[in-house]
Amino acid sequence: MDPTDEQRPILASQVLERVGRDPARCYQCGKCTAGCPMSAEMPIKVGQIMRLVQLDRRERIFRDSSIWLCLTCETCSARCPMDCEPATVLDALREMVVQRDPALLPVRIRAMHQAFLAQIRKNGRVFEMGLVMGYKVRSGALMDDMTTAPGLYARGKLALTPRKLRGIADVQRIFNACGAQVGSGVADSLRYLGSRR
Amino acid sequence: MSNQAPSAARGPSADNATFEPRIVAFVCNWCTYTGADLAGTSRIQMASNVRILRLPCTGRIDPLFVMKAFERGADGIIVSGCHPGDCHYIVGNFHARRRFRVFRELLDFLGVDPERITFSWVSASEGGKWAQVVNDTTRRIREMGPMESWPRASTALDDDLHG
Amino acid sequence: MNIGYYPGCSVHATAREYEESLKAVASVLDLGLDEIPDWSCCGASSAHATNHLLGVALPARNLALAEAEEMTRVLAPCAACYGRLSNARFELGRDQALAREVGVVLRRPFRNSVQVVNVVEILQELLPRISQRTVRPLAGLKVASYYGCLLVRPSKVTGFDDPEAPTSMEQVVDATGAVSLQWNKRTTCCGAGLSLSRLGSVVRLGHAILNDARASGARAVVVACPMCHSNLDFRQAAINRSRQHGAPGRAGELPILYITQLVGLALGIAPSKLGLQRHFVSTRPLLERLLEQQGMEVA
Amino acid sequence: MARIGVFVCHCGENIARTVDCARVAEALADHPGVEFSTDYKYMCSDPGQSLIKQSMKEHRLDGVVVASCSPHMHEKTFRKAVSAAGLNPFKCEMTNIREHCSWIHEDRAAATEKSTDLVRATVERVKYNQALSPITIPITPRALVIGGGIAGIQAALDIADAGREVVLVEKEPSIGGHMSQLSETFPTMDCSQCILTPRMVDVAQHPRITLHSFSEVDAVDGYIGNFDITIRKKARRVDEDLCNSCGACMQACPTRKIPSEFDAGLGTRTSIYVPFPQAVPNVPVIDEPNCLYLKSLARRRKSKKPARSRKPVCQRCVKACGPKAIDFQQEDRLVTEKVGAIVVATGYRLYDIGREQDEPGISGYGEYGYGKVPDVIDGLQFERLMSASGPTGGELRRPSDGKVPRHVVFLQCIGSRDPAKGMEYCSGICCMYTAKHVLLFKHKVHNGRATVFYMDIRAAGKGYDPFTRQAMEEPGVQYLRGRASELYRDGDVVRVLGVDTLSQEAVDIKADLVVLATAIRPQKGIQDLTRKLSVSVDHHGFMNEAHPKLRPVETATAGVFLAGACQAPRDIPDTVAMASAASSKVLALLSRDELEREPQVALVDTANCSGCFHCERACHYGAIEHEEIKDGQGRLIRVVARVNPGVCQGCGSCVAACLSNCIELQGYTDDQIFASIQAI
Repeated sequence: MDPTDEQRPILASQVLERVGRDPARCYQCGKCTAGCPMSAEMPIKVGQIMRLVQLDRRERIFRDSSIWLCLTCETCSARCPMDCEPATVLDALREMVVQRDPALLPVRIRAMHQAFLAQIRKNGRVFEMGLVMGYKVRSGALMDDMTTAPGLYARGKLALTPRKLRGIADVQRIFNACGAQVGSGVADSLRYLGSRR
Repeated sequence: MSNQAPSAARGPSADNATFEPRIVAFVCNWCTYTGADLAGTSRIQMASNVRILRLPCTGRIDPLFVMKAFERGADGIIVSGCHPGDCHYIVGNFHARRRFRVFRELLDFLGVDPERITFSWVSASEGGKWAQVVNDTTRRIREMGPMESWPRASTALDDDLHG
Repeated sequence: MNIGYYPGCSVHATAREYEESLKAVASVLDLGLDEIPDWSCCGASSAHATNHLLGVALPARNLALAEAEEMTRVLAPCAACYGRLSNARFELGRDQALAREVGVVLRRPFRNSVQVVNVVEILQELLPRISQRTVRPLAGLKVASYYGCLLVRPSKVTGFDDPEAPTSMEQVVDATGAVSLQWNKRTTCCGAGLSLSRLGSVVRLGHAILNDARASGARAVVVACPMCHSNLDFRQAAINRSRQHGAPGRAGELPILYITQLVGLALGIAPSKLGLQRHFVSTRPLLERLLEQQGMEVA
Repeated sequence: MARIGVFVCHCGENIARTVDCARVAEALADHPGVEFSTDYKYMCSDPGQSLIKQSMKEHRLDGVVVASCSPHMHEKTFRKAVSAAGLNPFKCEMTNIREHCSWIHEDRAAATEKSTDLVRATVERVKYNQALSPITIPITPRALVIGGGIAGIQAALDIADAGREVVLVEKEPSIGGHMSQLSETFPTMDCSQCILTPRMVDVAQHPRITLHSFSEVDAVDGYIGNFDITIRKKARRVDEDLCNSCGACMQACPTRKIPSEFDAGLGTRTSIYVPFPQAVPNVPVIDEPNCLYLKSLARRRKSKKPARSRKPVCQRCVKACGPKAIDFQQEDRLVTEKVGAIVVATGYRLYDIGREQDEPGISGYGEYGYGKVPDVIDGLQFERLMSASGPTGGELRRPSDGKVPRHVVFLQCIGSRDPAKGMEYCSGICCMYTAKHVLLFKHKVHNGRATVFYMDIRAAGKGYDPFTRQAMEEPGVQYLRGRASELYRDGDVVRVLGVDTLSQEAVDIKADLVVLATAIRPQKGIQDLTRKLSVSVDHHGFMNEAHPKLRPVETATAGVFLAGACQAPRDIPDTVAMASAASSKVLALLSRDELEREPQVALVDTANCSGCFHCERACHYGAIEHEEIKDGQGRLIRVVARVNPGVCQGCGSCVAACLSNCIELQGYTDDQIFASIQAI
């Protein structure tokens, strides 16, 4: 082992190990924050997150909603002079939360990912009506957007019944083999919501 | 000169857990040697298995040097010079590279795993990279185990080449 | 010419007109689309954001299916699917350990030999044919080409066009006879990732994009991504209603066309075959103006 | 039997902390051929050197091995000591047990064992060391200076003032370089041209300086003390001797809209022109691609049709010229010069943010519109807009509409410290020139606003920090820490999106003018010149000095020296200091009649040479000569290779290439190397 490894903040090393990008290279030029479309809404901006990773301040990052507001638009990565790929670093941070402390996920985000993955696991493809329903139930945001659903239907844009894959068992096996956690069933989510109320 | 036998505590039966490989590094005076100096002045710690031999340029390296080193008990070899285009002697490292491409095939033919030789470019400013080359090579050779078959095979070859 | 085809979930629902127009255009341009049998969802951002292995394995399943059919290239019209498939190909190419892991998960042979292309790329290849077969040049139609994120970023994954100053969509637009406009928000994100969970952000981002397009004099925005389309078309009413981000929409509604619809119009395909009636922002005024113009030209 | 002495140095604690020096000395004491072996606290100290000399006499040593630091540190020291004690210095070798052992290991046993191995290998090698004597070569007491910017001007004047002749080659029509384009200079704010032009005149009038302007170095042959230089004098088409610099030709020239190089494209010039009024030499040059007459000739040549009309096209300059100095027949001319030393002072060019780059691995700034956004200019253009001799007569007017900009945004580090663009180094001077630009701007536009995006302020020179502070504290000036993410045209302003990373406040500025502090790059085509000179460059194309600290103006090629920004980004004070340093090195060399060189060169065993000349192909220096072997009657028997010791640099490529094994590199012979390998 390289003895200098132990002197590095652990979070930065973990990120490096996960995604092969080294947050230690960041020299805080702020180009990522300046170009980030979500900066205005993020309590902790992407450049600050890079700094907090260097400082090993995982609590501040993980207890904040900022990493979940990232659109993965990759503008930061495209412009980073040091090739740190902040978007990839954020991928790693989100994955760490999902795997280690899913309770820290913001409810709506968690609900959306759950609904989405549940759809794929169940049908192999995303069936949007089911997705919207699943999301609403999971997030508790029951009435938002419902008004537009008939609009979609009228334009032939919503299929109301799912179409299943022949190879659905194949897809389900991939889910199991990957140990995917978030895509749990509706009942599970309701329990989760119930416990929060 | 028979009393100059390698001094590392390793016989043919050494088991791999305690096996400490002997590695000879042929480096150029201008880039890698100076880079290794920099590693020293920066106090970068590294494996102590490598013995450096200084040459003016990798272009001076005769493949026979490498075979001689294997014959004398080396388990691995490092050949390191300036980056392409940065050679102190302008193109010496290109000559070396061309020569060694042929040489690798010869080694393969002789039954020496070409993986036992590391080729690298380490500039005078890359102390850290030198340490990495040393550590990576040591780790790899340790995994490969001692070089056993070569001395026997090479004696015959030596006669051929020198004869 | 034939090419492998990965439709993606959205073109069978919200982006139905994208597939309709793509198929119509492909048929006029003699491009055969061989759909990957039994394809499954690419996992989109949900798999990618929560489980790295799943985020690679789901797209890899589809690439493996394509490979089994001896397809060398696969067209993914949805920019998000294109991004996920390209990313899987890229990561598997550079990370041997990951490739082994995915191999175990997939349980099917996979050499990672299939290239992934997007719609703009394929249209760019067919430019001479488009120009040749254009029967209704869209002369004078001022169009703002909107790339969004996923076609051009991250550029080392997609390897497609210049991430900051792309030109490919404009080349296709120019081939239809329409006028490509210079504008500034061509590659600015529309916020699709938060479309369901954070409408406020989507409205703010969409607002800036649509306003810049209008300021440049655009009569239509051209897209190549169902997410961009849904955010700018389906959400446009909400965007135009919003007043909290500066001036509201300056000139009312701005139609959002898929690039295949634009090309389809130039090739003389009937608007209904291109699904132009399915939009939330009506395309009728635009079509009427176009017809009128062409009528005048004929006369 | 050899009688070798081994001296193991403790280097205070530096070696002794991890290496058991006494044990190393002990282990070697019994080694065959070792007569004497000892250890001592500081071998390089006076008592240490005395110990070596003493022992050499006492034990009649015929070889010395010093185990201590890197030979790059003290090889000369110990060889001198050995020489003083009466032994050939090349019988002394060093073993590096500090940088390569004690400093990089912690395990004392392993480090001691490694040291012992290394010393043993050196002992074996020294057994085969031969006595070598230095080589002497005669010297031509003249110098070539390549580049007529401030570096070349300073070097040329220093050398010529000291009494040696100088040949100065400048590729542009006038000397002066970038410094002549600047308006003021930091941190004293004196006018650049006012301090530079007197020096340019000095060059022109100096009896010992031969100036070849509008010329380039075509070929370099020979070696230190004896270079043969071929210079290409490009066709100026104006006779330098006849021209009286009246300027009537320029008045007469009808093509007036050509972008002026001197004004960084912001002003215009005619096609027969002097770059600027104070040019040296003040002789115009005709710009072939733009001259109407030369264009018509080219067209005619292309169409191959016989000239329909004999009537000459244009040629108004010819009519206007009183002394008949214009000569359209003039062609490129090659002249040769013999010199003993070369100073390279080729300077820099600015990085361009455009999409197309001339070097793989470097990319432009798409996020800043690849340089296509109007009213986004580089620092040199800003200098011209500020200069009294510039296109606006020193009034700041922006290029698009000639308006005076109220809000100027300065972006630092454009192409600097940006590995993603392939430009990872700091250009060194931009913090300072941007501060200067800010102060100049505030001086000209009193109520103007300036916003500077910076990453770190690097202002370590004398008087530099107060200068940047002054700019930062100036009313109406805001320094923001960070890089701008994007800029684009919005109506008649340029929008700059950025963030101040200290407050995390986002900013969206509507700027009237944006000035990019673009990075410094080596001159275009520099690789071509460095190849001719056998000088190496780093991966950015800057020339490599022989040692970054101790030999900063020398190169690895003997007799070739560096001055200014060809070696790394440099400001004027550093450039001038470097030029004077290079001159003093040149003068030291030229003050002697002949020259001694290290004898580590290749030697051919002519008796066994088969004359295949593989070595000639392997030698990059052209050191291999053909030697004819004749019999008693003078008949040619065969041709063999011979190494010119003045040219040979001692790389050994020829040795490894030799098929008949008959070239040896003195100091690195096969015997020496095999002996080391045997022992290691």
